[in-house]
Amino acid sequence: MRCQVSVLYFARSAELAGLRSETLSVPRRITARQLWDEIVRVHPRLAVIRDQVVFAVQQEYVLLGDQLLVLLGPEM
Amino acid sequence: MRCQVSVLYFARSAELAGLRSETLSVPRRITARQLWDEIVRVHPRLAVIRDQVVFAVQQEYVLLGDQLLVLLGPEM
Amino acid sequence: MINTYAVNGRKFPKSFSNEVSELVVSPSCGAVSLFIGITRNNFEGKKVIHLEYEAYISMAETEIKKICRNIRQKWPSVKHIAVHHRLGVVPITEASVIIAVSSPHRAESLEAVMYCINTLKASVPIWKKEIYEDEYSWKENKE
Amino acid sequence: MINTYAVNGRKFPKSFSNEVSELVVSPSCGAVSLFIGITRNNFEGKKVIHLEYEAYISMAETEIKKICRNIRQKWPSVKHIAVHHRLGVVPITEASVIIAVSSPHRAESLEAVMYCINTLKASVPIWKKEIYEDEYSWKENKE
Repeated sequence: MRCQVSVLYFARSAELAGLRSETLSVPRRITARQLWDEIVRVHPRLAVIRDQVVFAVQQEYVLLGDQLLVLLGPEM
Repeated sequence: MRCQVSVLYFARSAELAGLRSETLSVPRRITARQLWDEIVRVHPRLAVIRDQVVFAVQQEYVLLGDQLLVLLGPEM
Repeated sequence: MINTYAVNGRKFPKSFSNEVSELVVSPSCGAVSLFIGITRNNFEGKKVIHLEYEAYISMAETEIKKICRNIRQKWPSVKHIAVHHRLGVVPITEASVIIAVSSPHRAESLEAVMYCINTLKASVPIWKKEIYEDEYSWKENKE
Repeated sequence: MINTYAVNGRKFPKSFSNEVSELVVSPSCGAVSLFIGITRNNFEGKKVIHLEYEAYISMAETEIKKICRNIRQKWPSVKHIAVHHRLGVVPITEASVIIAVSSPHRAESLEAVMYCINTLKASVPIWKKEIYEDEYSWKENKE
Protein backbone atom coordinates (compact mmCIF):
# COMPACT_ATOMS: atom_id res chain seq x y z
CA MET A 1 0.00 0.00 0.00
CA ARG A 2 1.33 3.33 -0.98
CA CYS A 3 0.47 6.79 0.14
CA GLN A 4 0.97 10.35 -1.01
CA VAL A 5 3.33 12.43 1.06
CA SER A 6 4.07 16.07 0.73
CA VAL A 7 7.80 16.73 0.87
CA LEU A 8 9.25 20.14 1.77
CA TYR A 9 12.82 21.14 0.93
CA PHE A 10 14.76 23.90 2.67
CA ALA A 11 18.09 25.65 2.27
CA ARG A 12 20.68 23.60 0.38
CA SER A 13 18.32 20.68 -0.18
CA ALA A 14 15.88 23.02 -1.94
CA GLU A 15 18.69 24.24 -4.17
CA LEU A 16 19.84 20.69 -4.98
CA ALA A 17 16.32 19.37 -5.58
CA GLY A 18 15.51 22.45 -7.61
CA LEU A 19 12.17 22.86 -5.90
CA ARG A 20 10.75 23.67 -2.47
CA SER A 21 7.90 21.18 -2.24
CA GLU A 22 6.33 18.29 -4.12
CA THR A 23 4.09 15.29 -3.59
CA LEU A 24 5.65 11.82 -3.74
CA SER A 25 4.05 8.41 -3.68
CA VAL A 26 5.82 6.08 -1.24
CA PRO A 27 5.06 2.78 0.56
CA ARG A 28 3.03 3.43 3.70
CA ARG A 29 5.28 1.05 5.70
CA ILE A 30 8.72 2.51 5.27
CA THR A 31 11.78 3.23 7.37
CA ALA A 32 13.38 6.64 7.57
CA ARG A 33 16.38 5.44 5.58
CA GLN A 34 14.17 3.94 2.85
CA LEU A 35 12.19 7.16 2.62
CA TRP A 36 15.39 9.14 2.17
CA ASP A 37 16.50 6.70 -0.51
CA GLU A 38 13.16 7.17 -2.32
CA ILE A 39 13.72 10.91 -2.28
CA VAL A 40 17.29 10.57 -3.55
CA ARG A 41 16.03 8.32 -6.38
CA VAL A 42 13.90 11.26 -7.56
CA HIS A 43 16.62 13.86 -6.88
CA PRO A 44 20.04 12.19 -7.24
CA ARG A 45 21.83 15.47 -6.49
CA LEU A 46 20.60 15.24 -2.89
CA ALA A 47 22.91 12.27 -2.30
CA VAL A 48 25.82 14.60 -1.47
CA ILE A 49 24.12 15.94 1.68
CA ARG A 50 23.18 12.53 3.10
CA ASP A 51 25.49 12.98 6.10
CA GLN A 52 24.36 16.50 6.95
CA VAL A 53 20.68 16.38 6.19
CA VAL A 54 18.21 17.29 8.94
CA PHE A 55 15.18 15.10 8.37
CA ALA A 56 11.77 15.60 9.95
CA VAL A 57 8.54 13.67 9.53
CA GLN A 58 5.31 15.22 10.79
CA GLN A 59 7.41 18.03 12.27
CA GLU A 60 9.47 15.63 14.39
CA TYR A 61 13.16 15.12 13.70
CA VAL A 62 14.10 11.56 12.72
CA LEU A 63 17.47 9.95 12.18
CA LEU A 64 18.10 8.22 8.86
CA GLY A 65 17.87 4.79 10.47
CA ASP A 66 15.78 1.64 10.45
CA GLN A 67 12.87 2.90 12.53
CA LEU A 68 9.54 2.47 10.82
CA LEU A 69 7.71 5.69 10.05
CA VAL A 70 3.99 6.12 10.51
CA LEU A 71 2.92 8.18 7.51
CA LEU A 72 -0.48 9.63 8.21
CA GLY A 73 -0.76 13.26 7.31
CA PRO A 74 0.01 14.78 3.98
CA GLU A 75 3.08 16.45 5.36
CA MET A 76 6.55 15.06 5.71
CA MET B 1 51.14 62.36 64.86
CA ARG B 2 47.57 63.00 63.81
CA CYS B 3 46.08 63.80 60.47
CA GLN B 4 42.87 65.15 59.05
CA VAL B 5 40.74 62.66 57.19
CA SER B 6 37.59 63.31 55.29
CA VAL B 7 34.92 60.73 56.14
CA LEU B 8 31.96 60.02 53.83
CA TYR B 9 28.79 58.33 55.05
CA PHE B 10 26.29 56.56 52.82
CA ALA B 11 22.90 54.92 53.13
CA ARG B 12 22.07 53.80 56.67
CA SER B 13 25.37 55.05 58.08
CA ALA B 14 24.54 58.55 56.80
CA GLU B 15 21.17 58.36 58.52
CA LEU B 16 22.66 57.14 61.78
CA ALA B 17 25.51 59.67 61.77
CA GLY B 18 23.10 62.40 60.76
CA LEU B 19 25.47 63.75 58.15
CA ARG B 20 27.05 62.70 54.86
CA SER B 21 30.60 63.90 55.30
CA GLU B 22 32.89 65.48 57.86
CA THR B 23 36.55 65.92 58.67
CA LEU B 24 37.98 64.02 61.62
CA SER B 25 41.38 64.20 63.22
CA VAL B 26 42.83 60.74 63.81
CA PRO B 27 46.28 59.24 64.51
CA ARG B 28 48.22 58.74 61.29
CA ARG B 29 49.27 55.26 62.37
CA ILE B 30 45.99 53.49 62.96
CA THR B 31 44.40 50.14 62.21
CA ALA B 32 41.09 49.77 60.41
CA ARG B 33 39.40 48.64 63.62
CA GLN B 34 40.80 51.59 65.58
CA LEU B 35 39.64 53.99 62.91
CA TRP B 36 36.13 52.55 63.05
CA ASP B 37 36.21 52.90 66.84
CA GLU B 38 37.23 56.56 66.49
CA ILE B 39 34.27 57.13 64.22
CA VAL B 40 31.88 55.36 66.57
CA ARG B 41 33.19 57.50 69.45
CA VAL B 42 31.99 60.56 67.51
CA HIS B 43 28.75 58.89 66.35
CA PRO B 44 27.71 56.26 68.92
CA ARG B 45 24.59 55.37 66.94
CA LEU B 46 26.83 53.82 64.27
CA ALA B 47 27.73 51.01 66.70
CA VAL B 48 24.64 49.01 65.66
CA ILE B 49 25.89 48.49 62.11
CA ARG B 50 29.39 47.33 63.08
CA ASP B 51 28.76 43.85 61.67
CA GLN B 52 27.29 45.00 58.36
CA VAL B 53 29.33 48.08 57.60
CA VAL B 54 31.18 48.26 54.30
CA PHE B 55 34.35 50.20 55.00
CA ALA B 56 36.63 51.70 52.39
CA VAL B 57 39.80 53.74 52.76
CA GLN B 58 41.11 55.62 49.77
CA GLN B 59 38.43 53.89 47.69
CA GLU B 60 39.67 50.42 48.63
CA TYR B 61 37.55 48.13 50.76
CA VAL B 62 39.12 47.16 54.08
CA LEU B 63 38.01 44.72 56.75
CA LEU B 64 37.64 46.03 60.29
CA GLY B 65 40.79 44.20 61.40
CA ASP B 66 44.26 44.86 62.72
CA GLN B 67 45.90 45.87 59.46
CA LEU B 68 47.59 49.24 59.64
CA LEU B 69 46.14 51.89 57.35
CA VAL B 70 48.25 54.34 55.42
CA LEU B 71 46.38 57.61 55.64
CA LEU B 72 47.69 59.91 52.96
CA GLY B 73 45.04 61.76 51.08
CA PRO B 74 42.25 63.82 52.50
CA GLU B 75 39.72 61.20 51.50
CA MET B 76 38.73 58.15 53.47
CA MET C 1 2.86 34.21 32.08
CA ILE C 2 3.10 34.94 28.39
CA ASN C 3 5.12 33.27 25.66
CA THR C 4 5.51 35.49 22.61
CA TYR C 5 7.23 34.09 19.55
CA ALA C 6 7.41 34.81 15.87
CA VAL C 7 9.47 33.53 12.97
CA ASN C 8 8.81 35.51 9.83
CA GLY C 9 10.23 37.77 7.19
CA ARG C 10 9.28 41.03 8.83
CA LYS C 11 12.20 43.42 9.30
CA PHE C 12 12.71 44.30 12.96
CA PRO C 13 11.66 47.93 13.46
CA LYS C 14 14.10 50.41 14.93
CA SER C 15 14.24 50.05 18.74
CA PHE C 16 12.76 46.60 18.45
CA SER C 17 14.98 45.29 21.25
CA ASN C 18 13.31 47.87 23.44
CA GLU C 19 9.85 46.75 22.39
CA VAL C 20 10.74 43.13 23.04
CA SER C 21 12.13 43.90 26.47
CA GLU C 22 8.98 45.88 27.30
CA LEU C 23 6.89 42.86 26.29
CA VAL C 24 8.37 40.90 29.20
CA VAL C 25 8.49 43.59 31.90
CA SER C 26 6.27 42.79 34.87
CA PRO C 27 5.77 44.53 38.24
CA SER C 28 6.81 41.32 40.02
CA CYS C 29 10.06 40.96 38.07
CA GLY C 30 13.38 42.52 39.02
CA ALA C 31 15.26 41.18 36.03
CA VAL C 32 15.01 41.22 32.25
CA SER C 33 17.74 39.51 30.24
CA LEU C 34 18.09 39.85 26.50
CA PHE C 35 20.10 38.24 23.78
CA ILE C 36 20.40 39.81 20.34
CA GLY C 37 21.91 37.82 17.48
CA ILE C 38 23.42 40.07 14.86
CA THR C 39 24.87 39.57 11.38
CA ARG C 40 28.62 40.00 11.64
CA ASN C 41 31.01 40.90 8.87
CA ASN C 42 33.15 37.76 8.84
CA PHE C 43 33.14 34.01 9.17
CA GLU C 44 36.39 32.13 9.63
CA GLY C 45 38.32 34.95 8.03
CA LYS C 46 35.98 35.32 5.06
CA LYS C 47 34.24 38.63 4.53
CA VAL C 48 30.46 38.22 4.87
CA ILE C 49 28.26 40.56 2.77
CA HIS C 50 24.99 39.61 4.44
CA LEU C 51 23.10 36.61 5.79
CA GLU C 52 19.91 35.13 4.45
CA TYR C 53 17.71 33.11 6.80
CA GLU C 54 15.19 30.49 5.81
CA ALA C 55 12.92 28.45 8.09
CA TYR C 56 10.38 25.69 8.11
CA ILE C 57 8.15 28.21 9.82
CA SER C 58 5.40 26.08 11.32
CA MET C 59 7.88 23.55 12.68
CA ALA C 60 10.16 26.33 13.91
CA GLU C 61 7.29 27.77 15.92
CA THR C 62 6.49 24.32 17.32
CA GLU C 63 10.12 23.90 18.39
CA ILE C 64 10.19 27.35 20.02
CA LYS C 65 7.01 26.45 21.91
CA LYS C 66 8.85 23.36 23.21
CA ILE C 67 11.77 25.53 24.32
CA CYS C 68 9.38 27.83 26.22
CA ARG C 69 7.82 24.80 27.90
CA ASN C 70 11.25 23.52 28.92
CA ILE C 71 12.27 26.91 30.30
CA ARG C 72 9.17 26.97 32.49
CA GLN C 73 9.99 23.51 33.79
CA LYS C 74 13.62 24.33 34.50
CA TRP C 75 13.02 27.81 35.95
CA PRO C 76 9.45 27.92 37.29
CA SER C 77 9.83 31.51 38.47
CA VAL C 78 10.36 32.80 34.91
CA LYS C 79 7.51 35.17 34.06
CA HIS C 80 7.43 36.18 30.38
CA ILE C 81 9.39 34.86 27.39
CA ALA C 82 9.69 36.55 23.99
CA VAL C 83 11.47 35.04 20.98
CA HIS C 84 11.56 36.80 17.62
CA HIS C 85 13.48 35.48 14.60
CA ARG C 86 13.67 37.38 11.37
CA LEU C 87 13.92 35.58 8.00
CA GLY C 88 15.27 36.62 4.62
CA VAL C 89 18.23 38.94 4.11
CA VAL C 90 19.73 40.43 7.27
CA PRO C 91 22.48 43.01 6.58
CA ILE C 92 25.58 43.38 8.74
CA THR C 93 24.99 44.88 12.24
CA GLU C 94 21.24 44.18 12.01
CA ALA C 95 19.54 41.74 14.38
CA SER C 96 18.22 38.38 13.20
CA VAL C 97 17.05 37.07 16.56
CA ILE C 98 15.97 38.73 19.82
CA ILE C 99 15.17 36.81 22.98
CA ALA C 100 13.94 38.36 26.24
CA VAL C 101 13.06 36.68 29.52
CA SER C 102 11.84 38.22 32.78
CA SER C 103 11.97 36.77 36.29
CA PRO C 104 11.76 38.05 39.87
CA HIS C 105 15.51 37.49 40.46
CA ARG C 106 18.33 37.80 37.99
CA ALA C 107 19.81 34.29 37.89
CA GLU C 108 16.75 32.67 36.32
CA SER C 109 16.33 35.16 33.47
CA LEU C 110 20.05 35.09 32.68
CA GLU C 111 20.21 31.29 32.63
CA ALA C 112 16.94 30.97 30.71
CA VAL C 113 18.12 33.34 27.96
CA MET C 114 21.36 31.40 27.61
CA TYR C 115 19.46 28.10 27.43
CA CYS C 116 16.95 29.59 24.97
CA ILE C 117 19.46 30.80 22.39
CA ASN C 118 21.62 27.67 22.67
CA THR C 119 18.61 25.38 22.24
CA LEU C 120 17.14 27.52 19.48
CA LYS C 121 20.39 27.24 17.53
CA ALA C 122 20.51 23.48 18.13
CA SER C 123 16.91 22.48 17.49
CA VAL C 124 14.87 25.02 15.56
CA PRO C 125 14.74 24.41 11.78
CA ILE C 126 16.22 27.69 10.61
CA TRP C 127 19.04 27.78 8.12
CA LYS C 128 21.35 30.58 7.19
CA LYS C 129 23.06 31.27 3.91
CA GLU C 130 26.28 33.19 4.34
CA ILE C 131 26.85 35.36 1.32
CA TYR C 132 30.54 36.12 0.80
CA GLU C 133 32.01 38.38 -1.82
CA ASP C 134 32.12 35.68 -4.49
CA GLU C 135 30.47 32.58 -3.04
CA TYR C 136 27.92 31.49 -0.50
CA SER C 137 27.39 28.68 1.97
CA TRP C 138 24.27 27.20 3.59
CA LYS C 139 24.60 26.47 7.28
CA GLU C 140 22.48 25.01 9.93
CA ASN C 141 21.84 27.91 12.24
CA LYS C 142 24.26 26.59 14.90
CA GLU C 143 26.88 29.30 15.08
CA MET D 1 37.06 48.29 22.32
CA ILE D 2 35.05 50.74 24.35
CA ASN D 3 34.02 50.69 28.01
CA THR D 4 31.08 53.00 28.68
CA TYR D 5 29.90 53.43 32.24
CA ALA D 6 27.92 55.93 34.23
CA VAL D 7 26.53 56.03 37.75
CA ASN D 8 24.35 59.09 38.26
CA GLY D 9 20.91 60.41 39.02
CA ARG D 10 19.81 60.84 35.44
CA LYS D 11 16.53 59.09 34.64
CA PHE D 12 16.94 56.56 31.85
CA PRO D 13 15.21 57.92 28.74
CA LYS D 14 12.53 55.85 27.02
CA SER D 15 14.10 53.16 24.84
CA PHE D 16 17.32 53.50 26.77
CA SER D 17 17.94 49.75 26.62
CA ASN D 18 17.92 50.15 22.87
CA GLU D 19 20.43 53.01 23.01
CA VAL D 20 22.70 51.01 25.29
CA SER D 21 22.56 47.97 23.05
CA GLU D 22 23.37 50.17 20.05
CA LEU D 23 26.40 51.51 21.93
CA VAL D 24 27.96 48.06 21.85
CA VAL D 25 26.99 46.88 18.35
CA SER D 26 30.00 46.29 16.11
CA PRO D 27 30.31 44.86 12.58
CA SER D 28 32.60 42.13 13.91
CA CYS D 29 30.17 41.02 16.63
CA GLY D 30 27.43 38.45 16.19
CA ALA D 31 26.13 38.75 19.74
CA VAL D 32 24.86 41.43 22.09
CA SER D 33 23.68 40.37 25.55
CA LEU D 34 21.84 42.70 27.90
CA PHE D 35 20.78 42.65 31.49
CA ILE D 36 18.20 45.11 32.81
CA GLY D 37 17.64 45.40 36.56
CA ILE D 38 14.17 46.65 37.36
CA THR D 39 12.35 47.77 40.52
CA ARG D 40 9.88 45.07 41.45
CA ASN D 41 6.77 45.44 43.56
CA ASN D 42 7.68 43.15 46.43
CA PHE D 43 10.46 41.95 48.69
CA GLU D 44 10.00 38.85 50.82
CA GLY D 45 6.25 39.28 50.70
CA LYS D 46 6.30 42.98 51.54
CA LYS D 47 4.83 45.43 49.05
CA VAL D 48 7.52 47.77 47.71
CA ILE D 49 6.43 51.29 46.72
CA HIS D 50 9.70 52.25 45.07
CA LEU D 51 13.46 51.93 45.47
CA GLU D 52 15.93 54.67 46.14
CA TYR D 53 19.56 54.17 45.13
CA GLU D 54 22.57 55.91 46.57
CA ALA D 55 26.21 55.47 45.58
CA TYR D 56 29.70 56.54 46.44
CA ILE D 57 29.90 57.65 42.84
CA SER D 58 33.63 58.05 42.24
CA MET D 59 34.42 54.74 43.92
CA ALA D 60 31.51 53.03 42.12
CA GLU D 61 32.98 54.12 38.80
CA THR D 62 36.41 52.88 39.88
CA GLU D 63 34.92 49.49 40.78
CA ILE D 64 33.03 49.28 37.47
CA LYS D 65 36.29 50.06 35.67
CA LYS D 66 37.83 47.09 37.52
CA ILE D 67 34.94 44.86 36.42
CA CYS D 68 35.47 45.89 32.79
CA ARG D 69 39.18 45.13 33.13
CA ASN D 70 38.38 41.68 34.57
CA ILE D 71 35.87 40.94 31.79
CA ARG D 72 38.53 41.70 29.19
CA GLN D 73 40.95 39.37 30.92
CA LYS D 74 38.45 36.54 31.24
CA TRP D 75 36.88 36.92 27.77
CA PRO D 76 39.46 38.58 25.51
CA SER D 77 37.12 38.46 22.50
CA VAL D 78 34.59 40.77 24.19
CA LYS D 79 34.32 43.97 22.13
CA HIS D 80 32.29 46.72 23.84
CA ILE D 81 30.95 46.95 27.40
CA ALA D 82 28.31 49.42 28.61
CA VAL D 83 27.19 49.74 32.25
CA HIS D 84 24.65 52.36 33.33
CA HIS D 85 23.32 52.66 36.87
CA ARG D 86 20.67 55.14 37.82
CA LEU D 87 20.55 56.71 41.32
CA GLY D 88 17.74 58.24 43.33
CA VAL D 89 14.13 57.10 43.23
CA VAL D 90 13.35 54.33 40.73
CA PRO D 91 9.62 53.51 40.49
CA ILE D 92 8.29 50.00 39.98
CA THR D 93 8.86 48.51 36.47
CA GLU D 94 11.54 51.13 35.71
CA ALA D 95 15.16 50.14 35.14
CA SER D 96 17.88 50.97 37.63
CA VAL D 97 20.76 49.24 35.86
CA ILE D 98 21.45 48.30 32.24
CA ILE D 99 24.45 46.28 31.14
CA ALA D 100 25.30 45.41 27.53
CA VAL D 101 28.23 43.42 26.15
CA SER D 102 29.08 42.54 22.56
CA SER D 103 31.31 39.75 21.26
CA PRO D 104 31.86 37.88 17.99
CA HIS D 105 30.20 34.70 19.35
CA ARG D 106 27.36 34.42 21.82
CA ALA D 107 28.91 32.52 24.75
CA GLU D 108 31.32 35.30 25.70
CA SER D 109 28.78 38.12 25.78
CA LEU D 110 26.28 35.99 27.72
CA GLU D 111 28.85 34.94 30.31
CA ALA D 112 30.34 38.42 30.58
CA VAL D 113 26.94 40.02 31.26
CA MET D 114 26.23 37.46 33.95
CA TYR D 115 29.63 38.08 35.54
CA CYS D 116 29.21 41.84 35.24
CA ILE D 117 25.87 42.09 37.06
CA ASN D 118 26.89 39.56 39.74
CA THR D 119 30.16 41.37 40.42
CA LEU D 120 28.51 44.79 40.27
CA LYS D 121 26.04 43.68 42.93
CA ALA D 122 28.84 42.23 45.06
CA SER D 123 31.50 44.91 44.80
CA VAL D 124 30.22 48.29 43.65
CA PRO D 125 29.34 50.72 46.48
CA ILE D 126 25.70 51.29 45.63
CA TRP D 127 22.98 50.95 48.26
CA LYS D 128 19.27 50.68 47.86
CA LYS D 129 16.54 51.81 50.19
CA GLU D 130 13.39 49.75 49.83
CA ILE D 131 10.41 51.90 50.60
CA TYR D 132 7.45 49.83 51.78
CA GLU D 133 4.01 51.15 52.58
CA ASP D 134 4.87 52.10 56.15
CA GLU D 135 8.57 51.49 56.64
CA TYR D 136 11.83 51.35 54.73
CA SER D 137 15.04 49.38 54.79
CA TRP D 138 18.56 50.10 53.55
CA LYS D 139 20.24 47.25 51.74
CA GLU D 140 23.52 46.62 50.17
CA ASN D 141 22.73 46.30 46.52
CA LYS D 142 23.18 42.50 46.50
CA GLU D 143 19.75 41.25 45.54
